[in-house]
Order: sequence, then C-alpha cells, then structure tokens
Amino acid sequence: MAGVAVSTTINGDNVEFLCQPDETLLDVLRDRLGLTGAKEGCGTGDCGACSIILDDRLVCSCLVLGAEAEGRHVETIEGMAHGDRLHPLQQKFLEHAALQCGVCTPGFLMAAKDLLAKNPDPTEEEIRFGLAGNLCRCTGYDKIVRAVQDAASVMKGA
Amino acid sequence: MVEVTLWGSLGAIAGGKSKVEIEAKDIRELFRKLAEQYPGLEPYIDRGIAVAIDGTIYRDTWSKELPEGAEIFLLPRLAGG
Amino acid sequence: MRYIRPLSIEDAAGLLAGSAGTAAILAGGSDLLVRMKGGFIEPDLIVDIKAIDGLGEIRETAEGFSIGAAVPCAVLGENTALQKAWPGVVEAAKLIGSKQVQGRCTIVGNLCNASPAADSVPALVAAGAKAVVVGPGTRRTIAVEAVPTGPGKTSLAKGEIVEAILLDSRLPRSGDAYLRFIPRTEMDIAVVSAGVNLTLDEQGRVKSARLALGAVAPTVILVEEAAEVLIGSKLDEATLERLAKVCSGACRPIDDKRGTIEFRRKVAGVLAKRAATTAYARAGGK
Amino acid sequence: MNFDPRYSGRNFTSVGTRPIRPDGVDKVTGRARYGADFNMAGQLVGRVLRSPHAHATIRKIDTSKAEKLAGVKAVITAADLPDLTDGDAAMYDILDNCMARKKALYDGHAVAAVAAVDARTARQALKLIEVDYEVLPHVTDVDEAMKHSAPLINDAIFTEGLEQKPVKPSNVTKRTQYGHGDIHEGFGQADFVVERSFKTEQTHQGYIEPHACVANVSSDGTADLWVCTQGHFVYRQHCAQLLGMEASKLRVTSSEIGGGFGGKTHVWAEPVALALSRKAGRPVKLVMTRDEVFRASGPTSATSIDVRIGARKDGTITAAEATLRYSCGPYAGTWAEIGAMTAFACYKLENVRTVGYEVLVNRPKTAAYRAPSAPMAAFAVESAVDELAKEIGMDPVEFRIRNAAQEGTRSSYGPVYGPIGIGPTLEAVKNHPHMKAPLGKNQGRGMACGFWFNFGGQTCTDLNIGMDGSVSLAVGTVDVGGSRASLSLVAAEELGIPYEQIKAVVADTSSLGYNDMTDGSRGTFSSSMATISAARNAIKVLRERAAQMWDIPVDDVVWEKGHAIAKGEKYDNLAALSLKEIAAASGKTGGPIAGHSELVADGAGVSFATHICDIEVDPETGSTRVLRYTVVQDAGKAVHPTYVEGQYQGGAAQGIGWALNEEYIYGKDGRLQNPGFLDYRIPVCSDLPMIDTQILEIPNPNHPYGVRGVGETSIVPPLAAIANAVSNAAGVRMTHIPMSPPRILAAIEAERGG
Repeated sequence: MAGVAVSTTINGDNVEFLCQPDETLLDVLRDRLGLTGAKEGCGTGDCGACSIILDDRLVCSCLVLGAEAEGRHVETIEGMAHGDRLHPLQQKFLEHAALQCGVCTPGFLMAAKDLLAKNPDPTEEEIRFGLAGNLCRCTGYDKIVRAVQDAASVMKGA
Repeated sequence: MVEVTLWGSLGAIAGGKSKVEIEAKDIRELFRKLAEQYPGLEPYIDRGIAVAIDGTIYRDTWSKELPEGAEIFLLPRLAGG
Repeated sequence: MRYIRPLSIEDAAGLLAGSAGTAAILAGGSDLLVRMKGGFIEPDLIVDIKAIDGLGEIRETAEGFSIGAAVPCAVLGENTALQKAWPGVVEAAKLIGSKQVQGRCTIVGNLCNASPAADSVPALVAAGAKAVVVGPGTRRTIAVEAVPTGPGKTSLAKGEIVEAILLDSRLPRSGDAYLRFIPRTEMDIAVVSAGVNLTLDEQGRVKSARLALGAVAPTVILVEEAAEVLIGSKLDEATLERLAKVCSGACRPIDDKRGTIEFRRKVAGVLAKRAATTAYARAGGK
Repeated sequence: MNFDPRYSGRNFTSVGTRPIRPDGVDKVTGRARYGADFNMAGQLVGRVLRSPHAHATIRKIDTSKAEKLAGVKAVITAADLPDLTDGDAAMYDILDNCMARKKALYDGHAVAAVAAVDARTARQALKLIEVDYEVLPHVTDVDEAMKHSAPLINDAIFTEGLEQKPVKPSNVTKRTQYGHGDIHEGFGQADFVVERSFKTEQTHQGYIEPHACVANVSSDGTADLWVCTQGHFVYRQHCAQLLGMEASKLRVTSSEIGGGFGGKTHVWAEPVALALSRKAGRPVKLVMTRDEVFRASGPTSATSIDVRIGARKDGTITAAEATLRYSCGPYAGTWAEIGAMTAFACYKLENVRTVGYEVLVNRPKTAAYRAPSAPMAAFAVESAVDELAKEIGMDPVEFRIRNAAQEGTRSSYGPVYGPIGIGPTLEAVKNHPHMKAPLGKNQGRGMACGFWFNFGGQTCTDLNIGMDGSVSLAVGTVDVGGSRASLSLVAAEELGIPYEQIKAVVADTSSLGYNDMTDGSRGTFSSSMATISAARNAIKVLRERAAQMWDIPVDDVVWEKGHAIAKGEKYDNLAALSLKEIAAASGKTGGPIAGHSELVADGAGVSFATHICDIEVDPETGSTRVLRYTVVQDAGKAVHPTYVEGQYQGGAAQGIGWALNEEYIYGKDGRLQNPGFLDYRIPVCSDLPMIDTQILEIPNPNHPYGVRGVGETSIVPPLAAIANAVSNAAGVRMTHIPMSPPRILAAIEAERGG
C-alpha cells in the first residue's frame, strides 16, 4: 500500500508527512507527529477527546483521514497557548478545577474555543449543547460549564 | 479475654457460633488463636479478614491491640472503586 | 488501498465504476470512517469528492435550493435563506451527531448510508426533496425516498453518485418540522422520528401535507394516510389524535437495543402530532 | 517516632484552601502523558484476539499462519502464560481472564494476541489465527443463571456458605448473610410492611481513556511497564506473579490516568503485553479499543434484589430484610456480599437480615465500580423506604431521620458506629431550600441516602527537602482527580510553608515502597496520613539541624509556622531559622533532609450522603429531564474543597447515567449489543443541570485532620433518589434500573391500563 504525501499547516507551522490512505488524522498527529494532546477515547466520533479545529470547523480527528489534511489548516491543543501564556479558557479550566483526570480536557478546550469563537456570549444551555459532543466522566460537567462561562466573560472584556 | 463476633458466613464455619471468646492481646494473636481453635477459619484468615475494634475497621495491622471489653467484629475484606 | 481526490464529478463516477474491489465515497466520513474502524468495510479505493467544483455549495435557484453532496450540515444551519424556507429540513440536518460531526457530515451521506434512523431523511421525504444522481455519462433526478431500499442498501448503481439534493422554493403559508426521540438530549441515534411538511389555504386549513416516519421500518416511510387525515383540517384535537393513531398503525418496527416495538409505535404517533403542530404554526396556522 | 493518627482539632492555614493543582498546566496544554501517550524505540503494536462466543470450549488454536505473516514478531496464547499461581484461586482467575485457557467464558474473552510492526499487520495477523471453538449453551441473566436448569459456567463450583455442602455444582459461588435481631419478631410488630423486587442492569465505569500500556521485557529478566492504572504496585505484584518474575525487577510507572472509578484496579491486558514483549524481545504497546473496553473490562454487577421492610404507625422501622443476587461475570466475587453489608447501613435497626448470592454469568468479570455494589442495594432499600414512608403518611425525610443510624448504633453489617454523618446530612437536606422549591406539572422530587465504608491500607510517602528549601513529595497512590494538590496542601500545612514551595509526584514502583491502590476512597485519606507522618519526621530532622546550627539541645527547639524557634528566655537573641535557611546549611549539618513514612492507614471513617433531585417526566414518551440536583455529604475534612465538590458532582453524574440510561444490552446470542459510547449512553453535558453540593465536616477520629474518604459515596444515592423522583412525577413505582424511556412509558401505560 502506497503512502500519501501530505503538506499541511498545523498550529501555524508548515508540516509535511507521509501516511497510509486509511490512516486517520488522529493517528497521524499522535503517532507520526508526536502531538499526543488529542486523545482516542472511542475512535468513532462519540467522545470528542480527539477534537481539533480544521479550517475553522471543530471536528473529531478520528473521523478525518490524514490524507484529507492536504492544504488545510489544523489547530490542536498544542497550539492553544501563546508561548508560556495560557489561553483564557485554559486558565479558567485550571481555576475552576474543570478537570479531574484531564484526559477529556484537550477536546473540551478545543470545543469551547470553537464555541466562543462563534458565540462569544453563550447561555448556559448553549454551552451545554455546544459541548455535548465531548464526554467527561469525572466532573458531571458543572465546573466545565462554569469555567467556559467565566472565560467568555474574560474574553469579552479583553 | 475478648469476645469476638463473626459475620454470618464465618460463624457457620466456626461451628455455628456467632460469638467466640479468645484470649488475645492484639490482632496477630487473635488470628493465630482463631486458626488454632477453628481450623476451618484458616483459609479465610489467609485470604484476608478485617477486624473492627469499637467500630473502626483495621485491615493489616497485626500489632493493633485489643482493649479489654472492646467490641471486636470480624468482617471480610472488600474491594473498592 | 488508494485514496483519490478527483476534481470533477465525471472523474469520480468513472473511478467508482472502474474500480475492481470495494470502492467508497468519502464526503464527511462520519459513517465511512466508523465502519472502517470497526472492520465492517475495507475499501480498496476511497474517492474523496470534496475537491469537486460546486459540491461544497448551496445554490439558490428559481426552482429552489440545490445542496451539494459535500456541504457539511453545519453550513445548512448557517444559510439563512434555506433556514427560513425549510426550517424542518435544517433542524433535522443539525441534529445529526455532535458539533464535531456537524462540521463534517452531509445530508447526502446521511441519505446514502441508508439507515432507517437517519435524521435528515424523514424531513427530506416530507419536503418532497429530490436527489440528482450522476453516473458515468448519466444524470437523473429521483425522489429522495427512492434512494434507500433497506438498511444499508440503496438503489444506486455501481459508479453512481448523488451530486446534490434539490428542494423546491416555498409556496406561501408553508411550514415543515422534524422531531426525533432520543433517550439523551444529544449524541443519540433516533429511536423514532417524524418529519412533517404542510401548506395551508387562505383559511388556515391544511391544503397539502406530507408526513414521513423514521426508525419504524426498514426504510424511512412516507405515510400517505397521515396526509389524508391532515388535509382539510386545522389540526384540532380530534385530527391530531387520529393522526397519532394512523402513524402508530403505519409503523413496522422491531425490538432492538434502542427501543421496543410498543415504544416505537406509541412514540411515532406522539412525535407526528407534535411535529405537525410545529409545522402548522410555522405555516402561519393558528 | 511513633505516629499518632488520632484527630486533634486545629486551625488550618493551607488545608481547606483551593489552589491550582500542580499537574494542571500539563493537562490543559496537552502535555500530560496518559497510557497511550508513551512510546519506546523499536516498539511493536500488540493486539488481542477475542472470543465472539459467550461460552465455548477452545478445542485448538492454530497460530501458524499468523506467525508466518511478514511483520509479525510474536503470537501468544494461554500456553505462553503458564499457570504459576500455585493454587491461588484468585490469581488463577485473573490469569484465565487475561487469556482464556480451556474455555472462552464471555463475548470478548481474550484467546490469543499478536505483536507486529504496525497496527495493520497486527490486525491482519489476528484474522489468520484459527480458533476451533465448541460453542456451549450460555447464560447472561442473573436470575436465569441461578436456576437449576441453567448452563453451568464452572462445574467445580459448589456453593459456599450453605449449612449443608451442596452435592451438585451450580452458578452460585457463595451465600453470605448479615444482620442481627429476629426479623420474624420484628415483622410481627409492624403495622405496615412494604415488599418489592428490583432489578438493575450492568453498567461500565466508562472512563474516557481506554486501558493502555507499553511493556518492555529484557532477556536479563528485568522489565519496565508504563501503564494507566489505579495501583501500579498492585499491577507489579500481579504481573510479576503471573509471569514468574521477581517483583523488584519489574518497574511499573503509572502514567497520568484518564479515569478509573475502580476499573483500573484489575490487570487486564498488561500481563499479555509483557508476555508479548518477552517473546518478541522488543517493547510492545497495547491499547484497547473502546469496543474491547466494554466487552472485556470493567463492568459492575447486574442485580436482582428483594426487599421487605416493616414499620410501626409511629414511623419506627421494626424489621428489614433483603435478598441480593449479584452477577460476578464468570469468576467468583464478593459483590453480593458488599451489597448485603451496605444495604441497610444508614439505619438503626433492631432486626435486620440480608442474604447475598454471588452468581456466575457469561459476561465480563465484574470489577469494582465506585462504592462497588452499594448503589444497587441502596436503590432497592431507599425505594422501599420511600414507599413505606408514604404508606405510613410520613414525610420521607422525617421518616429517615427517625430511623437514621447514629453514634453507638449497631450497623447492619455488624460493628457499632463511632461518630457518623447520616443524621447531619438528613438534617441539612430537611433545611435545604431545594426541598421547598415549587414543582411544576409532571415534575417530581426524590431524595435518598447512601453509605460507603472507605478504606485505608498500606501507604508509603517520601518527603525530600532540597537545598533551596523547596520540597518534593513522592507518593505512591495514583492521582485520579487532584490528590497531588490535596497532598501538597497537607505537606504545606504540617511544615508551615506555602503550597507553592511543594512539588508532589507519583513515584514509580522502584522509587518508593509498596502502596495499595487508589481505591475505596483511600487516596487522600491514606496518603495524607503518610504525608503528615513524613512531614513530622522531616520536622524532627529540621529541629535537630537547627539545634546544631545554634549549638543548643534539640529539646529546646520547636517548629512553628515553617520555622525552628529556640524556646526559652536564654535564647531570646536567636532569630528563628526558616526551613530555607536550615536546608541551605544541610550539607554541613548532616546531609540531605528528608522525612519518610511507611504505615498502614487504618481507621478510614465511614461516609454518608443524602441527595435530592427533581425530575420531569414526559408522560407521552417516558422521557425524563433532570431539573435540579443537590448532594449533601460528610467529608470529615475537605482538604481541597473544590476537588471534594468535584467528587460529589462526578459521582452524582455517574449515578444519574446509571439510573436513567446506561446498561449492557445482550442479544440472545450472548453477545454485547452496545459496546460503544453511541449506544452505551453516558450523560452528555446537555443532559445535566448544575449539581449543587454541600460539604459537611464531621471529623474522622482516626485521622489527624479528621479526613474521611470522599470519592465513592456520591454514587450511592442517585439511583434511588432519581427512582423516587420519577415515581413521584409519573405516579408509578419504578423497579428496574435504568429507567429508560421505554421502561418508564411501559410502567405508565401499565398503571393506566390497571
């Protein structure tokens, strides 16, 4: 099986890689590029732990082929902070203890970032439905929702 | 001398007794004498038995003393999540 | 295995027609990649249709709307004209999967995956939508309900691709609605669903109606008797009760992990009532 | 120095504050490394072949074709994991569960495994392994499995705990009994009796991170294992024993763990990964798919429970009885026994009897799941208690308060209680605004109580003071939800220094002495005790060093607020020495300063909770919505209150999922129908409201700060609280969990019809 050569942009950097035609973008990120922030919780798009932003759309990277990244812009959790300055969402997740085990956290942060980009002032209900594609088994979501609300108000003020 | 209460299933092995009197100063001696007097209990003790002394459960502390007149209760060891 | 991204629909059809082994069309991938992951399909050829010109667009024409096969469902929700004309179709499309899946999945994929529980299909059937089917050197337009023929099976021939879905422009006093039943509030497959599309006369009586049910038979079903019940009515209590009964009766459901026969029958009627009430209100009925 | 674990009231400086966790930044930036995030040079991909049959004899396994496939480096079967368990039945069961030996006992049971250069090759290799099965009749339902006609899962099982040893084998491994008094006499005194049967379906812990490990076995007999686990020391013991290795030569490193809830207290694929690595001579990474996680790891018991409770008109319970049947999967367990112990633990009862039956079924091995076995028993008992209150005409909270256990009450499982929190949680609920909030149409309110034991156990902690005065705290209990933060607070409290001066890490098995697992809500309880002990040992050294620096007797030196102080008028000219100053001089005063602690943390305090919830039911579809939820629980002492709240909320959310939608669904063929997050429906964000919490602090007398475990109790009341709310909203008593819409609608229709 011949590999597919892909040229793409990840977190603003030009990246080239070779992958198998059936290899998911998640596997490429994790196994070929060492970007293990996106997690595989299910591999079927049901848990959101592998969420990334692909050309301004939130997607599950387990449901995208690596080959599809050709010429596109990929954003992962690794690109969320600016240097050592955390994104307000990252900061608020820490302050609100919106994570326990933390394995779902990168996915939630990407989903929350996408949500606030499209709706800077969401209601609690909009946050809850906006994050419904991300499963968390530890927190009962309470502190996650509060962290997103708090981050939204900080980001509006900024 | 302490009075030791056995949980239901353990009592059956100790000849149907729910309470036994044992001369023991600590948990280690209690286990040793129980095994001597009721050989059927030995495998249970080997598998792990917890001892409640006045309501506090001890799992692995042989040296724990058994105060005179204390309520001693034997329980199975449990799994947690 | 090969991955190819053709630039024209003709090339895509040709690739599919000419493939020796298993060939799969990749648009949003939200069904295909799940089936690949589970080992249910190991395609020898994947044809990614997203680079084909025009397939990623919603076009508004004199006749109505043409929704390309590669348009993600999220884009349907962002198109205000479509949203205004066909709110039921859009709400159905927006119910497929999570936000993450919305950015990828397409209504054509939802249709061609041929699941009886597909969310957008009852709404499309109720809306009288059509599918543009392109094959090597052929092009035909068929009713969407003619595409799926059974669970996972379609009427499409080897090499055929659904290029677009067509929706008519709206007559005045029209409204549509879609409702599904799921145990959670999100992320589930419909246990039962109902799509309703109504046009009223000037007195507010139902002039024409189409009602489709999902997940109650091997394919989405168009319930003709339901339309008969609705036409001429103002959706009074008695009509809605009759509608529920007719819809429950039209079901041919199965017991499975998602629901029982009794549950599906009962809830099909309830959803039909509720969706009809919403569609009626959207059409301006009071 | 002898450590005194008894509670002594004190004012806290650090404990009770809410700082950011030390592992936080790594977790919000994607840098934290979980089970599957680790790689080794030359690593192979491991994959497991699993039985598609619920019950089948394995006649023969032919691996020759798989072995010949290019890129395959090792293929193993049970033959590569010889039985070294030496008559230890429990270890034999673990071994058999890791790799089926004679029979496949459930859909998903491992039968062979491969290690190959990549995932695709490994997948292909699995397809080339030929297993000759003789399919046997199976049984998956707990009640069916108890019938005499049921297929036998293990013909060597003769029920233990019966008065007469049975002559025939059965699927019931054990009968256990608890209680005291005379229930016949008690029921004789009752004016009202409620008797009901209940069922609960099997659920999974549902941790988002699948089991994952990297194993590297060297030909010199040493090995490394990187793994997500709740107890790396226990994993080391089990793996070493099953593979015939020396424990100290197997170094196990616990990765960050993406949820466990009890499911990562058992070894599953780790011995398989080690065996593959040993055979291949290369590192092997083995990561379960979600499908494998559901089919072959974790689940809790399915149950069938009968409850009978009697009470006098004045609301006093006179007798209580329960028979509990819990599925164990195909191996013996003590799940019904725990149910039997916990069932009536909230109440003060003169006459009580519970009987538990452990039942084998063709399902995956039952594993601990957060307060294992207690939620199902509480569901049955608390439903019946609610119904009884209604029959008597008493408010359900008042009825519970009247019968609540208190200090000095003989518990239903035997011992007499010390100071406990059931009464205070009920009083708090009675006075909570939630109880008085108005309800709308089709809405109902329910409440229920729950109990869990909490564990202690073997614990070892090292506290090392750097030359700059910063402190590294090495603990051996895996951090599943913020314990590095709470243990740092405890160290800061004891040493009298800022939280930020401390860095807590989870040490690997070669760097620290043995620790029991993070289970039974023991993590913070036990490791804080060991941390306090280690800190006190370090303070002793700090005082000695200060005495040296001042050249005065150590007995004249006391430790206060992070400083050594020379006590007495004659030392008035001596300025206090800070920890930093003492540390800086340590090279000259005797070398590194450290405090160590090895102890058995006993005396974990039992814990109680009472929950309130409001539910709306759609009477036409059976759909439910959780409108409001409140948790009141005794923490003993909340070290980091935010993470305590998190435990309360998380347990409640898992309980809500269990109550309403989560269940293992088996087909007639004995195969699991829903091994994925699509149809195994754990709550999503939009399913839940905010979950309000109220922390009560009734100090545990057996911990210096009064800490009790907090992790598990919160999952005990929700099943019953929601069942009571749904029953109140829908006007029909729900007896089958989960209360999925089809079950609720069927119950409503049956009530209407009847």
